[in-house]
Amino acid sequence: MTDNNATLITIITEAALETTLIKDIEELGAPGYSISNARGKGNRGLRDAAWEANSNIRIEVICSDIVASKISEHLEQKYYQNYAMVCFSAEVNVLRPKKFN
Amino acid sequence: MTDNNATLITIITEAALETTLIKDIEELGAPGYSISNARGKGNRGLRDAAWEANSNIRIEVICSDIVASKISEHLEQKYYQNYAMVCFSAEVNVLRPKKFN
Amino acid sequence: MTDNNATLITIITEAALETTLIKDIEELGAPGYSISNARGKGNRGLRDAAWEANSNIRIEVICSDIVASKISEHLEQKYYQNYAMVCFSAEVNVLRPKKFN
Amino acid sequence: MSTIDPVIWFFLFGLLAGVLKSELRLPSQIYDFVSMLLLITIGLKGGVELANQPFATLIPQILVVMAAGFLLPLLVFPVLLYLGKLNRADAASIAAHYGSVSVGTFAVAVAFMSSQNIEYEQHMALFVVILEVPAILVGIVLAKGLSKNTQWANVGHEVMLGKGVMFLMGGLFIGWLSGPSGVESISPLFFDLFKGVLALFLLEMGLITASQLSSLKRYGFFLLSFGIITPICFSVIGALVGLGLSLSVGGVAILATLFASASYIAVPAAMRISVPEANPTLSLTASLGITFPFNILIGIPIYYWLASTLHASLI
Amino acid sequence: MSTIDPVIWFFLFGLLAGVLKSELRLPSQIYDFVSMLLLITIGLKGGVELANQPFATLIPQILVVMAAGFLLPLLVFPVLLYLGKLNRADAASIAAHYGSVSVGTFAVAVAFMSSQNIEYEQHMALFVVILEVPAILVGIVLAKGLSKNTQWANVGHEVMLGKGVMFLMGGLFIGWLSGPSGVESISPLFFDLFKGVLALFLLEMGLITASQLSSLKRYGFFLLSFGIITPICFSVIGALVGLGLSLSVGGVAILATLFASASYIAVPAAMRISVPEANPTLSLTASLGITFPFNILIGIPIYYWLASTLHASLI
Amino acid sequence: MSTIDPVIWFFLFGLLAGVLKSELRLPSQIYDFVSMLLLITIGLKGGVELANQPFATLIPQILVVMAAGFLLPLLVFPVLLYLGKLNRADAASIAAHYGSVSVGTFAVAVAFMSSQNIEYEQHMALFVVILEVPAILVGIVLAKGLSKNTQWANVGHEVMLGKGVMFLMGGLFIGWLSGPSGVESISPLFFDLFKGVLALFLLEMGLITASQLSSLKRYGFFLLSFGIITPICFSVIGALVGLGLSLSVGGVAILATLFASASYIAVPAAMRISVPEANPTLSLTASLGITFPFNILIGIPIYYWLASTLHASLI
Ligand SMILES: Nc1ncnc2c1ncn2[C@@H]1O[C@H](COP(=O)(O)O)[C@@H](O)[C@H]1O
Ligand SMILES: Nc1ncnc2c1ncn2[C@@H]1O[C@H](COP(=O)(O)O)[C@@H](O)[C@H]1O
Ligand SMILES: Nc1ncnc2c1ncn2[C@@H]1O[C@H](COP(=O)(O)O)[C@@H](O)[C@H]1O
Ligand code: NA
Ligand code: NA
Ligand code: NA
Repeated sequence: MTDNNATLITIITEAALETTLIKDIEELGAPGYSISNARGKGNRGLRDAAWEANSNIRIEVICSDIVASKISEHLEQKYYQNYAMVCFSAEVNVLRPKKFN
Repeated sequence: MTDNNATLITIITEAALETTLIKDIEELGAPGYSISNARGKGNRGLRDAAWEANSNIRIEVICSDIVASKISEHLEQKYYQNYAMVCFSAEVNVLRPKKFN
Repeated sequence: MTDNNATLITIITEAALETTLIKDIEELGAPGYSISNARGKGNRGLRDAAWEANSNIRIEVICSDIVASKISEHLEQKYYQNYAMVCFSAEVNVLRPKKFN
Repeated sequence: MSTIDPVIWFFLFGLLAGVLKSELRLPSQIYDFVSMLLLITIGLKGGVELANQPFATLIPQILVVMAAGFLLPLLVFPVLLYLGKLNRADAASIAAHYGSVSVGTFAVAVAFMSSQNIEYEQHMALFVVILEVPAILVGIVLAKGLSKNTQWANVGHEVMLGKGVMFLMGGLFIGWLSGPSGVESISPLFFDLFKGVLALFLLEMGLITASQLSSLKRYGFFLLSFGIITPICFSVIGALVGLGLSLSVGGVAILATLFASASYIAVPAAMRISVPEANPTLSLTASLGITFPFNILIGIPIYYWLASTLHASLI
Repeated sequence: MSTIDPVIWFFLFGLLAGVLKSELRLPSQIYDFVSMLLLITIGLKGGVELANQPFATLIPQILVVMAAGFLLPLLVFPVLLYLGKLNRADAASIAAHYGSVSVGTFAVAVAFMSSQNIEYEQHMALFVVILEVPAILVGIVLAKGLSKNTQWANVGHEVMLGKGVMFLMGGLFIGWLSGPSGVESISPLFFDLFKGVLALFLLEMGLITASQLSSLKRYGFFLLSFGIITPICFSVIGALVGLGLSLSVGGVAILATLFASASYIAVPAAMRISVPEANPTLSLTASLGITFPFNILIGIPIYYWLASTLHASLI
Repeated sequence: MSTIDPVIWFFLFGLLAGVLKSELRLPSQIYDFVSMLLLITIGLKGGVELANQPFATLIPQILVVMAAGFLLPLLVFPVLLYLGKLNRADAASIAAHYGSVSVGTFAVAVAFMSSQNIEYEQHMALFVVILEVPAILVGIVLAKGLSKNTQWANVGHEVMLGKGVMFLMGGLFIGWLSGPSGVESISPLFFDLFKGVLALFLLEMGLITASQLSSLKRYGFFLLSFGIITPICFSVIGALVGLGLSLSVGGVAILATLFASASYIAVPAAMRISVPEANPTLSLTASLGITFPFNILIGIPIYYWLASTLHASLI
């Protein structure tokens, strides 16, 4: 495995934000993203995906650490206060790192 | 990105355990959790989600390393022997670390 | 938590590859795998899971770093050129490390 | 045996299952499917009716109903702000919910009318669409003022192209273009199954309503009273408007029900994006936890009684 | 052409597709939906019938059937333990599966009766609910003894509020409260589509059964014999009980089928939580891989023949 | 009002919603469900018909149609390679798409015939299956040559046991084995709902087609012309074959439609695995973005006109 690092940033938030958030993420320079459906619980209570208003999504973005910082700052400013959202990141080894930088 | 660490513990196990497991996890001090549906294969054979008895879930918990240890010890003792289950953890950077400690 | 490491390799790719890929992964020595459904965007455009031809899957394999290298090399050679695919890996702590080595 | 429509029993069954914390659930895509069928069917019914009469004759009615859609939220906003002591965003959001309409409530009213063999103007479906949107716009203005920052293009897109409005409009147009004989071939799915589909929808609504009940305690007396008094007042306005438009008794009752109903799908989604500082639990508790069950269990018969009484005395 | 019901062909088609490792699947939420429709429909049918007769007259039958539900698992437990040489947990779990019932098998029996124009007591649906639960409780006690550690409140909650029991009970009550004329409006979805829905259900059951066949080899001869002999013996007991309760021939045949059937939804779920050390593959292989196909392909006609013979000779 | 079938309006509605970037969607499992129902229903209809006539009489027709399935892709491959200047893999893949058939297009043709009360041979469903597979094999050979590396066993498995072929074949066999009276009990789900289900299917097809339109610009004029001219030419071949086989006017029209249609489910899936270097966007843009809407909006009436004209002049 080529030892080439990139940052994986994961966002778990309300499904209603999908369209808006993807637009933001792409504008901040993310080279791509992946989404799956989720449910969960946190500060803002239970979100059990019983219906759309109550569903979460889990977004993953592999990108450079600079873009990752931009994304997490942007989320903190624009969404953290009013939306159910958590965000975490870690270093990962990627195949073909150029794809993500 | 604020350099604040937390532990992300991921559990992949039988869907039938969802309710029980969440109760346990919350009692052990987890500040929240996220769940998505999964299928897979492991020691206990193929679980292809063809029907509920055969479906997996993937639970993620962001928490302090102490809570993470508690959770993984508890799982090992109470569930590992009789249930299809894997559990792994890693350090992650989180936004607003206070949320998880 | 026992401090025992293994490698977690994650592959996001076209749903059409599921059967083939699983066969390959198992032949390369993976002790198990987990799969969930996903959608996303990357070099090869939007894959919004509107229908099967357009759906992604997210495969996770916990294994030794040697098997992980084999898997990622194999993917690079056999699939990377013609399929929508990303692949990344990271070290994780696992419960019962013997299960994965 | 009882005279309660079985679809209502499905709602109560869901409610009970939810309260008992049963693991019963309608799979989420089935819920979406069932909602979609209801919306298309309601649209189709309205559209077929439109095919039978010149559209121009409806324009006055449409304008009056649309005006009401703009006015209703303004009536409750001050109540929420001053009497309820809510903050501006929450007051505006709740006002938008109550100014708009609930398609589920409309479907139950339609089922009520047909099981009691009461005639009504089929083009009421058109009013559902017309009443859905204006309150959202008013709500946003109430929350933010006429600020230039509001991305009205986005809001309009979100609102007009949201699932609810689209399926209703799609059904309306298809029904209108196909006419009564055209839709015959698709009627086994859309018309014959209507009540069964409504039953499944209400089962899940019962479950969702049950999950709102816990928040009810938290918000207490004001929200409870608001969620019951508002629909009653709005139903009177609706009934009077209906009389003014010379609707039949059934038509008046349905218009009263529409006015009395509060949105729990389109408006919450729009508010979440456009007025994110409003607390969605608050407005959903009111519209879904209080007003929806009130309307389908108690309200609709009352509104029908109201419609007949007013009709008899005023005309 | 053939006299085999098309729903059985759907099962065989699924079985074949599974054995051929075709990628054919019923989407999981559709399977849930289809199961749910079957459960509600069966409940509704039973409930409508209950509306026609005083409930009190059924109490003796209910008590007898319930007692049988407690006794049946006790009959097979020693066989599994001593003859099958299974460990205590596995023996207890399998005993619970066979003491309880399979709603899918019941639905096929109902379809068989109606396609052969055989009358039966519609309130048999009630017995499905009554037989579903006791065996689970007995199974847990067999596995763990009457230990104080067992969280009976949890077990009761899990069992009584599980999807199967809830949908059946919900249907029963709604049918009962609405009566025959009340359910008419929802009958196109629940009654007219019943057999088509059953066909889809059996298609998926065929696929699932096929996936159990591989484990069959592993567990071999004892399980295979057990999975065929048990339903035959239990059907005789069921038929005799039915005769004792003065049921019609059709009723006797259905009660025999119920006794012969083994659970593969409610019981596995309950055992997984309450007796986790039992191997779920073992019990599912038996109930789903052997007994279910045996019952729907061969058993039901035999049980009907048994019922008519006994009925003719004993009454 | 209009003479356009409402199912076509559903397609146009989906197309419009997609173009407007509405968030309207059929949930993915519902789309799978709806496709599955269509396939089974089409199979069942064909199978019931087969039950009415000796299979042997059809063997000549089957052989002719199968031969056509092998030949059609060979006709367009050189056009794509030399005129279209596509690389070998892409040319082969597109040739396979157009040599094979689209079940959705077939379903619309069937709906067209029945709404115009035009008779046709019900066993046409058999030809859907027969035409689906050969073009895939030819496409792979065109792309790779008769290389030994091709895992024909895998390809065969994938193709024959894919969902489309399996559901059609399953329906055919079940219909054939059950006969007209046997399928009666399942007809409310499979036959009565057919057109409604087709409407939902076409709604989603409209949405998917809309998502292909953006790629259309990229590939431009050649693909557009190819996607319209090929179906027209193939329909003439199909019509002549149909006449040669002495089919009725309706049968000729449907065979012409089948020849004219291009696969967008089975073939793309097979090509993705067997000819991965072919660009799937290219072939899907053609078959789904151009040929599918052309056929259902304009083609089918033309092919019917063609069939009647040829029938009248040649026979
Ligand atoms: N500690 C946690 N671990 C994992 N997921 C979490 C955690 N806290 C919150 N989440 C997820 O993030 C969503 C929003 O969180 P919150 O804003 O805290 O309500 C929840 O619905 C969960 O899905
Ligand atoms: N090596 C592995 N990598 C990823 N997921 C695994 C692995 N082993 C098991 N799993 C997942 O964990 C579930 C239970 O594992 P097991 O208890 O080993 O059967 C499986 O069904 C898989 O979804
Ligand atoms: N930078 C990224 N971050 C997360 N997921 C990605 C990224 N790039 C691609 N993907 C996922 O991998 C799939 C295939 O990627 P690609 O081959 O780049 O089209 C996409 O459909 C996404 O689901
Ligand atoms: Na209102
Ligand atoms: Na039994
Ligand atoms: Na073709």
